[in-house]
Amino acid sequence: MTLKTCLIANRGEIAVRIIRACRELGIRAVAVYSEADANAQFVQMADVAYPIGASSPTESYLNIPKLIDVARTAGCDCVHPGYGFLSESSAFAQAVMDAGLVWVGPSPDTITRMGVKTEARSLMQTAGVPLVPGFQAEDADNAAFISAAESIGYPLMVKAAGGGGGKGIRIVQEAGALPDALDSARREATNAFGDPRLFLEKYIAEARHIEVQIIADAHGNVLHLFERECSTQRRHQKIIEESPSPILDDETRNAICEAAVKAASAVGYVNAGTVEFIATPDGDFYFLEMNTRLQVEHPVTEMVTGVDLVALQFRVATGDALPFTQAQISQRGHAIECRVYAEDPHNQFLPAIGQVQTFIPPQGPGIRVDSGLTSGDEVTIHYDPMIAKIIVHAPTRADAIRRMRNALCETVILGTTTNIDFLLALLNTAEFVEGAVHTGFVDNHLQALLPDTPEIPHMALIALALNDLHIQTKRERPAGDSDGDVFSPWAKSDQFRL
Amino acid sequence: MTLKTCLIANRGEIAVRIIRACRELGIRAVAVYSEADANAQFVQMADVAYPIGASSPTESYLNIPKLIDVARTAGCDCVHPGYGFLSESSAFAQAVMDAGLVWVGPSPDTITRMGVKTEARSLMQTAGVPLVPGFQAEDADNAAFISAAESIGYPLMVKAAGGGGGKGIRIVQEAGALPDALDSARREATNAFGDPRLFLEKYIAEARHIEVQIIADAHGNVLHLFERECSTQRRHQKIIEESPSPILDDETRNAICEAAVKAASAVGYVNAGTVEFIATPDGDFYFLEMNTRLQVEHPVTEMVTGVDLVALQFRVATGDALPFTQAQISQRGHAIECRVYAEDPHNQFLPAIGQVQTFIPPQGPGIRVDSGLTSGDEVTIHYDPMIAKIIVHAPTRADAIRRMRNALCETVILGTTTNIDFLLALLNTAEFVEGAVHTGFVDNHLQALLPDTPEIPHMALIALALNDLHIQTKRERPAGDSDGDVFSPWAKSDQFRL
Amino acid sequence: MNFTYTYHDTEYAVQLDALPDGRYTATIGENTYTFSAHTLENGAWWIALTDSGGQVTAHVTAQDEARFVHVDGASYDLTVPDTRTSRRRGASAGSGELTAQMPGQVTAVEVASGDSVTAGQTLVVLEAMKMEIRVTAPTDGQVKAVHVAVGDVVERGQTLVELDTQ
Amino acid sequence: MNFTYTYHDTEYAVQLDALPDGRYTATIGENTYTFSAHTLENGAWWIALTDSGGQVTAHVTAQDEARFVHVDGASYDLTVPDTRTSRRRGASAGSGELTAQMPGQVTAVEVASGDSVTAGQTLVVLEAMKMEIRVTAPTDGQVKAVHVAVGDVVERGQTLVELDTQ
Repeated sequence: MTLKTCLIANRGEIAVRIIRACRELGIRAVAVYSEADANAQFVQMADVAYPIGASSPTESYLNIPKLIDVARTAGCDCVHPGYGFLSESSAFAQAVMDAGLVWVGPSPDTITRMGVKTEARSLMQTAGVPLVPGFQAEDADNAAFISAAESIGYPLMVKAAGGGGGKGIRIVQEAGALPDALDSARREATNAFGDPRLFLEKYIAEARHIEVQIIADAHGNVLHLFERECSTQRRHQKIIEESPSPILDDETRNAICEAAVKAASAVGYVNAGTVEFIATPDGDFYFLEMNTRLQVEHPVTEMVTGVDLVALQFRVATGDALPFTQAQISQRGHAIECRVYAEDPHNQFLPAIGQVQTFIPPQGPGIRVDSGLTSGDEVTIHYDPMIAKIIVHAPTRADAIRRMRNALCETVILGTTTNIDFLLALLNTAEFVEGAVHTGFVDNHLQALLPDTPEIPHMALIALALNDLHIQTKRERPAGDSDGDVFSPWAKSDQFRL
Repeated sequence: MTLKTCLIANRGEIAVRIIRACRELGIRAVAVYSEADANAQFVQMADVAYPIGASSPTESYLNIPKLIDVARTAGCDCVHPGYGFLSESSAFAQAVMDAGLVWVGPSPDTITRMGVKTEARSLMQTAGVPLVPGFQAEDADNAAFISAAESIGYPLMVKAAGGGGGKGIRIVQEAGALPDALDSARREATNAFGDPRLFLEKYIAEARHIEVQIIADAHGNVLHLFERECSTQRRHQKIIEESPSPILDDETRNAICEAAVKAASAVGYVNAGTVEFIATPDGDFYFLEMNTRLQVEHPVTEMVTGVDLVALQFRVATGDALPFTQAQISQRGHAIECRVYAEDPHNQFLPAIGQVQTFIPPQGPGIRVDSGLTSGDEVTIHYDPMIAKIIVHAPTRADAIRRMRNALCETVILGTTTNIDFLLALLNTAEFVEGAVHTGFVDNHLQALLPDTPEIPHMALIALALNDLHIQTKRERPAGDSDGDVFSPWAKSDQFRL
Repeated sequence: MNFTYTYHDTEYAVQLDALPDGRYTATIGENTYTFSAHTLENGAWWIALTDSGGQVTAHVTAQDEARFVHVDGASYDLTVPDTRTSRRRGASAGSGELTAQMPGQVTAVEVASGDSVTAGQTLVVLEAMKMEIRVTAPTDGQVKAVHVAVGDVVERGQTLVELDTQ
Repeated sequence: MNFTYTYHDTEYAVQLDALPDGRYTATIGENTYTFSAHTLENGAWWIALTDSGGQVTAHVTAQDEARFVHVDGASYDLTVPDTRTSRRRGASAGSGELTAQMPGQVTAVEVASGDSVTAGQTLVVLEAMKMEIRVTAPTDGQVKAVHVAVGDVVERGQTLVELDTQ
């Protein structure tokens, strides 16, 4: 079977990534877009694009009937969900299949079983994959959790049964904070996944986040594409990912990759997926969850293994066998990904909306940029404020760090504040350079990590003055917005990315 | 020893490439520029830049005293020559070393010996590297060549003893054309290399151009980084290069790579270099020449081997040993490079000068663009009209061809005519797809290869009309240049890139 | 011509003058620079110092009072002084108003007019860009007025809650 | 509004009209399109057809009579008609003048005034962009005048040699 027309049920950089894969495979790319995205790059790049509603995701990118309608109208024969949005919705996968279309992802049944984290834990236990000590029960109320928490011990984590991606997670240090954390996590989980169920896991201090990329075909071949380490996180949100992991020795690497293959095989997995593990300072590792979709950080795997994951997703979705064996896959060199966000590290990482007036991505050998916007595009309040993923590949980890520093410095993003100086500060820490960053590192050292306000170079002031002189004649100050509230004591607020 | 400040004695995309390597290695990059290049991207990217004269290369990029002056003034401790210009000038290499600076390239003696093609042939013969049958003699005049030609037989090639890169080469089909070819080649050789000496080689029909990348350190390690095939040529100018070669079996690949190592070892080679071979339809191969510098097409080797050649050039120049062994180097996937020229395939490939008003390089996984200009830059008459090198890397050759097609289609260059449609036509030939292109293929089938004038899509006309409507008010027609002469019978001329 | 920019609470004055030969001089504090300059694509400026041979390419954008500049591998965001901004900031701080730091939707209002609150207590929860933003009491006090309800979409700077802080 | 473009010797007429609702109609030959359109960055136009849902992003530049457009993965260069151009072209062809097709430097002049030449014979050699360009006689004839010497830098369109072609 050959696929001819694909509905891309997503937006932004991942929609662009999928459109590029479609072009190479000779598949027509059909985009859908919300009001906020009418001028977006992925809409321009698609062969055809359909508006599907208001900017709020529930009105557009989460609206299953509208998406199926467009797929039918546009004559699609398959649907790629990207990541986020409906990518782990078994209801959407089922609706796509019921419409007679190919779902570019694992089966709805697999999504359901791995998506409910509590069921996934049970499955993995049966399959003999090691699990973090924890507590789960249907219909557990706060009282049940509070009682179970006593036997697990603090600190512990509250997690959402229904989802992943850092949403609905709370670390609780002591018993007094548990009720509030349960309530808040439940609200977030309900909003994000429509599923209020929670479970508890022991919190492992100084843990490392290591995940294994899986690709499996419909002929029973379940292969791994080695690991990614994603321990550089702020509030459970990955910031920097890399492959290989700097801490795995060959024996542990083999063990963790084999455990991932075992986990995927246990559910009859087909298509691309990721098995996440938590590695302890003692060298143990535990199953965390399985993401039944493409990951944000898939490019680091593509760069070190030379494999095109999105192309493979389409191929296995049509029933093709994988074109390689496990023995033909190896890691070469070192790849690092940095996520560039429109946010202000100096102001509690608040998202920084606005028009990206200038976006000049870095170029050069071993640099890949996955982004979904061009100069003039708006970063809006409606979606994740990630502007770009910058990925580098170099012969060694030290080379890759140097390459990334230069790539970040070469990136020009004007019109909104970004986390680039924070990323640079992270890359420059002794801990990152030595590969010693654990998942709590960024949060524990946030104040020290925040780069000092740099001296402003006189050349910067001169360039501004030249520019203002240049536009003097047409210059006016409209009664617009201002940054004036930033330093007000009244502006203080607590925030976190979900 | 650590290098701190590098003079980049070159321009355009290769200067940009070297500046990027300098940044990653922590080396300050000093650019030099001619009048025509005052606004060029490489000048902007350098840490400091010095004007060195008029646009004519002899006034600027070929002016050794000026270059040495700048190197001293700017406090440089090394010089990278790029390719072309003075990269194979032993006089320049010597002047750099006499000024107490590190020359990022092989020794002047090596350059001289390999640069004089006739001496290189003698050396290779001694070293046991197979040679194309031919004729060479000091002070040979036309009469001597005409007499030698009789014993070699026609067709044969006239070549310049003093240089490479397709300059000063003529294929001569029969005896009557030899005198004119000798005169014309001698004039070109004198212009290009300041050396009028020529030699003859038997012309091998349907030959393939296969070259092997060498990297060698000062500790006697001479390694190869496998081959590139560059058989897609028009008038001896490479257009498309790839690695691996689609025709080599493992046995021949090993033999040719070992011959290259033997050739480089015979001259005590240090730094990066390329040994070019000609492969016959019968599976034989002969030494062609050795290029004692970085090649235009080095990126395809970087992509399939994962090695950073320019970084290695700096490292071995400082005396470092190579950081890998031959056994650690392998080819993975397939890489292709297309050279995008400002030239008009529909008008005898005449260079198309003018302002590149819009340049949007392609982006995406496995795509690398090495270019030296940005929107608004001029393509001038003074230098090679290459606008960009587009390089792709993909798991298989078929994948790489598809990726390249998309990359070329995604490339937007407005304001000058380019060879992109010709490159696409080449990629689409059955011969290229089957890996059957030999060095005469393009010239032999030029008329058939020229893409038909495509139908203009109505959307293109509509976009033009919209734009003209938009700028109607400010529209005027100055008494400028015109394309009107293109179709005049009087405009007919013969041309070739040297 | 004089220009003033604010960067992280510090004001910088630049005096920029065109010379008859097309070059410029700029004075910042005790430093004076002579240079030639011209625009490139993307609003970039190319500046070449006459004395040192040093050169930079600076990308610049200006919108309202905001100024962004990228030079030597780093970006800086500055503002030009605006008297209206200062007035508004002063007013906000004096009156005990808690304002939205960014546009978003109100997902919870956890206090009512007259409630006593302690420092750090959550007053209102906003959701914006997939983030939950808790607006908390900066000090102990009493709620004077609540200006929003669950489901409201609020603009940046809009008052959410007024506090009496004694 | 009517626009005419020349593409490889063929003229194309486009009638473009703005509709009251902000959309446009365009008529080319027998085809009429209704669409909405707006500009993007880099001079690009975004065109969405009302009927088919089809859409394109077209990058466009215009300079003097030259027009460049990139759409659907391919570039096209066109011209707008210019009466001066046609006159000049006609004059050139009628008078037997051989002109430089691009700027360059004369590296050889192989004929002199009065010489008889045969079709294909090299008259002048130019070097430009590292290329040797041989200007050859288009037909048999006699050299009427040589207007350049070795070392001259010539502009595009400059007359090099005049021929009498009987």
